[in-house]
Amino acid sequence: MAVTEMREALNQALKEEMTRDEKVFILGEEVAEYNGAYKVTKGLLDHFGPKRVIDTPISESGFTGLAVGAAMMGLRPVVEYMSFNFSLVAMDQIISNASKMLYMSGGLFNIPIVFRGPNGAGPRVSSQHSHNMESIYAHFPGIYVMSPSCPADAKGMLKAAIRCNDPVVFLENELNYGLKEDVPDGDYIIPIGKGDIKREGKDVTIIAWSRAMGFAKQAAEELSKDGVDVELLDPRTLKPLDMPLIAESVKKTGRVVVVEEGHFFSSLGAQVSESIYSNLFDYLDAPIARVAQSENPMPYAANLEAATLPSVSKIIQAVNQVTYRN
Amino acid sequence: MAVTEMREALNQALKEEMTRDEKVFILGEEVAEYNGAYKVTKGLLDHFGPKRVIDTPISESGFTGLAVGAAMMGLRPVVEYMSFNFSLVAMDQIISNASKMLYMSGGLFNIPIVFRGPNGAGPRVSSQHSHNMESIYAHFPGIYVMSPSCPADAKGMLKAAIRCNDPVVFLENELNYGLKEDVPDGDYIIPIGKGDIKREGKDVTIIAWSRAMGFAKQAAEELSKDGVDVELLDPRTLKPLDMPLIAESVKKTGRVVVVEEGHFFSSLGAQVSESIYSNLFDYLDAPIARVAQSENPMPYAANLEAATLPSVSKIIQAVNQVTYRN
Amino acid sequence: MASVKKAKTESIAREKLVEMLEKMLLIRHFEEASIKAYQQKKIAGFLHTYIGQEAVGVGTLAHKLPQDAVVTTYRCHGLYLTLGGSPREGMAELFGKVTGCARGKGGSMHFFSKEHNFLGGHGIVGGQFGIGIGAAFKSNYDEDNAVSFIFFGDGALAQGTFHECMNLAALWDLPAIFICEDNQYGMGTANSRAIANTDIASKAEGYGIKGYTINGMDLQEVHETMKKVVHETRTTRRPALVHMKTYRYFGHSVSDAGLYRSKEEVDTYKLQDPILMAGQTLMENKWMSEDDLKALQKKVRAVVQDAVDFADESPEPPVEELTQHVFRDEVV
Amino acid sequence: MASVKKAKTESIAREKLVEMLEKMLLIRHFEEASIKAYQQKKIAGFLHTYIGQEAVGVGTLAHKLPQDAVVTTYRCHGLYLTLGGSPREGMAELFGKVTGCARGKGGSMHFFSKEHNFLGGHGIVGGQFGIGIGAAFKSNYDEDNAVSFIFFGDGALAQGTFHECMNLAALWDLPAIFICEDNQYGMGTANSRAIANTDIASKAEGYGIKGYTINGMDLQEVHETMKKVVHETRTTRRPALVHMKTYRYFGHSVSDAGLYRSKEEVDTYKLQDPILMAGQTLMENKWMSEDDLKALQKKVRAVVQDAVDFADESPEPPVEELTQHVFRDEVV
Ligand SMILES: Cc1ncc(C[n+]2csc(CCOP(=O)(O)OP(=O)(O)O)c2C)c(N)n1
Ligand SMILES: Cc1ncc(C[n+]2csc(CCOP(=O)(O)OP(=O)(O)O)c2C)c(N)n1
Ligand SMILES: [Mg+2]
Ligand SMILES: [Mg+2]
Repeated sequence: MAVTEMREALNQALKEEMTRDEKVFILGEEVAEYNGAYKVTKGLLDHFGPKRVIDTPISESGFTGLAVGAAMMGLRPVVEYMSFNFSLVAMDQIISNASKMLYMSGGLFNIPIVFRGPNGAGPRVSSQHSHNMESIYAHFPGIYVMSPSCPADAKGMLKAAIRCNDPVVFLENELNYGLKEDVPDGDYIIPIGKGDIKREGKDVTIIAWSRAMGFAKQAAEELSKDGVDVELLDPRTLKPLDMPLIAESVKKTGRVVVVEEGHFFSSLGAQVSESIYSNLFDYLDAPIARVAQSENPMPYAANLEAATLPSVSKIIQAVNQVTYRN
Repeated sequence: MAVTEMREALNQALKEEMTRDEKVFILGEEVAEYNGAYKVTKGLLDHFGPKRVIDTPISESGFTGLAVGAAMMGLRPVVEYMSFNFSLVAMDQIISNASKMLYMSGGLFNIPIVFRGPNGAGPRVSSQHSHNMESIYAHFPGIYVMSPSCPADAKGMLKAAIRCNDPVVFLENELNYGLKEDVPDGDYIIPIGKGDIKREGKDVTIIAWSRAMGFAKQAAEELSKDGVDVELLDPRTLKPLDMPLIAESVKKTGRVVVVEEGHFFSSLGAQVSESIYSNLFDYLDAPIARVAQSENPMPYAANLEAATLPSVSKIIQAVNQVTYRN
Repeated sequence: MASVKKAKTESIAREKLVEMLEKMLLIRHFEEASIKAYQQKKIAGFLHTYIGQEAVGVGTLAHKLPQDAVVTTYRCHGLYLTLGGSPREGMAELFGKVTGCARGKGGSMHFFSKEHNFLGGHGIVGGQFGIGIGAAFKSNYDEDNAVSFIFFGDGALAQGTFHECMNLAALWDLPAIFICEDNQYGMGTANSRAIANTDIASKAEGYGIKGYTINGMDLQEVHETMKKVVHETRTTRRPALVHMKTYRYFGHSVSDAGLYRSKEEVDTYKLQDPILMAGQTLMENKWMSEDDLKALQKKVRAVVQDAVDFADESPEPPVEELTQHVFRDEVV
Repeated sequence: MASVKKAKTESIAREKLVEMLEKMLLIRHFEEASIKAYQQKKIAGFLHTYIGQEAVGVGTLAHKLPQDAVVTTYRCHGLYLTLGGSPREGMAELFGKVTGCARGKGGSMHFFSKEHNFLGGHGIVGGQFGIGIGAAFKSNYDEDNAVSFIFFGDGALAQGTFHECMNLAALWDLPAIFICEDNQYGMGTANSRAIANTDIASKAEGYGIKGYTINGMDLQEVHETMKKVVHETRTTRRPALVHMKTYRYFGHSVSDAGLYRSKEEVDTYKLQDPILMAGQTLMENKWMSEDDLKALQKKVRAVVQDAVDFADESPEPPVEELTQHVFRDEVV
């Protein structure tokens, strides 16, 4: 156990898996000589050399396609998008090629690729650099979607993703890279599809992932002062959802708030809610409340940016709503 | 009134709007000399000439971007994707440019573009040609999403879309182009945001759009023989949803089935359901049932393709479920 | 500098030429049978035939080594057969049967063969470039001396992925051979209406690599020039761009009536038919008699008929397969 | 053929040169002030300065007519100011204030000016190519004799959109001038590690258009060669590709320490500083005294200080604006 930053935990996962399996390599913009735009790949070039740690030109579609071809021939690429916003120019390669290949080849060619990088907005980066992509990638069959909220999870989940024989979209968050906590030493895996209770509670379940879990944690602290006992559930894998874990929690609390950093409409949060309604209707004591980004592109101005994003106070308000406390 | 095919109704809308406003032009692959891959643009080249009816190379990203620039300078492009599957290579232009421009320019540059073409699968076209894109485009703020289910709607809706001063994703369906019905003569508009009751009923509301409405209609016929009185609601505009209309119907029937042609997870159908649960919880007599494509890429084999798609029998089963008839 | 004129004809061994003629015949008959089956509604969806373009694939892939990879468009049956893909499994794929080369899931546009490193059969124009350079990347990674053959149409030149992948291949010394099968149309669009500069080989220069122009109707020219190109790419690890001038006799797909071109134009090309020309060469050289040719045709017809029968008799995929092959690792 | 050596220097009128020097000074001081404000946390997010590249924008846009359009990357402040965008509104935008040129919603990467047909300020590498050719398309549509200036970085050459839009522009005779501001790095990546052939102008040939190479540190060379290029594009409607060799003195953005290049390298370029050189020319020609220059600097500093004060004192956008400007037509 050692106190470890999120970026370092991810770095460890990459290093350990690249050591374990020489078919694993990483490519992306500034991952090598620059040590990563956010330093997640720090030191990897020195350690593994330029054959396996590869700086690319700004050709997301090209190098994503390259990864698909390399995967078909037996390599195990990790593709870093400097930001998942830039995966939009590579979307066709991820959806039409990576996610369909095994199926349309009748099982001949599986695609062991991890597509990773920061998802959502960095601070004050405005409209074009702020997309949360989980709702998009979770829609198409053939890709797993994961998103860790803390360093220990990040390491074990990324290792699972790299070992997976199928495409995994692995969504990090720039504003979480500096989070610190104890991370177990050595090899451990957090399996795809396994959620986690981050805080036990009996009054209400807050389901949140990635950066939104940070807001939820703070809200839970606040609410506990008020005597509201919040259970925090992090699905970790966003597709497929850990429905058994969700069911257990909902059966206990009967009240649910779903928090996501991304936009509200046609989103993963809508799906989480819908899954609960349709499977656990009779256990719900109140309609689910959702907290998400407001329905506008991300503004630059500080006050508007703050008003756009989910926040501790919005979450508290949502909890109050489902517990009929106001 | 004249009996008119869907493709012809769309053609009329294009022709009338291009006649009304000479800033309107259309571009896309094979729209001009070939008269459209599915003949929606038939005759337009002859009528308006090559300045306004433009065959493009296979450069979806390039010509989508071109449309955005032309729109910023005051033109009103209609962009045809030969299939919305191919909009994936142009996704960044639609999301990062078209949908954000007005906002990030602080209101200076609006983007009056209609992105249109067939959505979803044609018959037996397999994995890469079968995406339903409504769930994707509906997720990002700054775009309206529309999808007609019949010729009369198609015409009035496309005219509204072309007159709109903002980007509209207009989703047609190859398998609907041959649908025929009476279409009013001359100019009429079906406003963005207005849904329609396609059949009145009191026992259960089926919400469906585009091709799925066809399945729903058949199911309603079948069910009426069994004494089940189905209300068919077509939102027509998928974003924003016509929640007042939906509320009225749900309050009447208390039971809802949502049918979509696309995939199940993190989808527009999930959003429709979630919106109903969260706004109309107390009016629901049963959990909502959803019918959608199964969670796999589209297979080519005839039997598997049929098993993938929503069908009349799956809808009937869903109605039975929400009415507790089995 | 960018383009190479018709290569000096070396002699191809008789066996090799006969073998290639047989492959071309097999493709032609297979495709004809598929059109017929389409009309009988045994095949559905899109069907894009390779008829007219046979010499491109056959002459090029004669130089493929087992470790090499090949990727192409939806117009993929010809290359699949050239590589030695089973006609039975190919036809069964078209029929949507579980015995197909993609278990009936891929269909006409998505033929695959793991055994031959045939990486598909892709439906999105330009979607295969990345896959092709990825295979070339793997070859450098594993130092297995392979090259990668990337086939694409003239229409695909207008896609951004062409440029991105040419740049990556040239920048990183990826042994990829970009083979533009310029059949002069992308659907109904003549290439002069889609590409700013139709001297396609000249585009190589912008990437600092070599470009070649080849008469893709002439099997011997294809075979001989490609021998040199493949050798050069294999040894130098530099990518190359090859402009193959060819023609498709049928419409873009079976549903295309082809109104954008004249019968005369099509007929002109039929006069230089690659199969006709290769047969003539063989007969002029007295390497083959008319009877030999007829026997060959008969043999190929029997193979195709057998494939059709096999496809006909094969079962559809069991419905359990619907949700199989979505993932290799099922996690829940 | 593809590239043009240093243009023969014609004399630029004194007034023009002084005017351009003033613009370059304005940009330099504006950017310096923005870095300072960033350090004071009055500006946040990304901040990419134009310092070192001033001559490219100023020398080029001297030839812009009112109907012409301009589009660029996130490194957009310099062009905005060159075009006559208000320094107050620019600085207020950086400060996230409602008085900004995009009402505080766009920020550093998204400057716009409708008045000057300045179409942004774009954050996605390569995202602006289409917008630029769209403006050129509109000019042909409306026959208004405009041209379109598309600025982009060397790193953007690797994006597929570059290729698609070059092809479209060349194919359709769109009067677009593609201006590659080659500052030799895309973030930390030297252009030789990103582009297969760094003779950028040579890429024009693959599209059948003309390419030019210009020393972008030399205001006079930029001004004179671009005069010719703009005139040619305006009259022939043929697009052109211009390779501007330039340099940025600061990091990619304020958060970049620039460890990938040496101090010596940066210093070499500072010796050819465009502002320094333009000032020298003016003084050598006795068109300006040292005092004149100081007065000019003082004037510009005051303008920038005024802009900072204005930005400082301006209010943030009212929270009601959060959901405004999502659509022009609100339908519900
Ligand atoms: C990105 C994309 N856009 C459009 C299409 C539709 N489409 C399929 S084939 C084709 C023409 C391709 O022409 P070409 O590249 O010359 O290949 P050919 O069919 O002539 O072999 C088009 C437009 C597609 N499949 N993918
Ligand atoms: C599609 C995309 N990929 C990556 C990025 C991140 N990024 C922003 S600027 C930049 C470097 C661009 O370099 P260049 O084009 O040379 O322009 P310069 O910054 O040097 O002016 C990168 C990689 C982005 N914004 N968009
Ligand atoms: Mg072609
Ligand atoms: Mg640069």
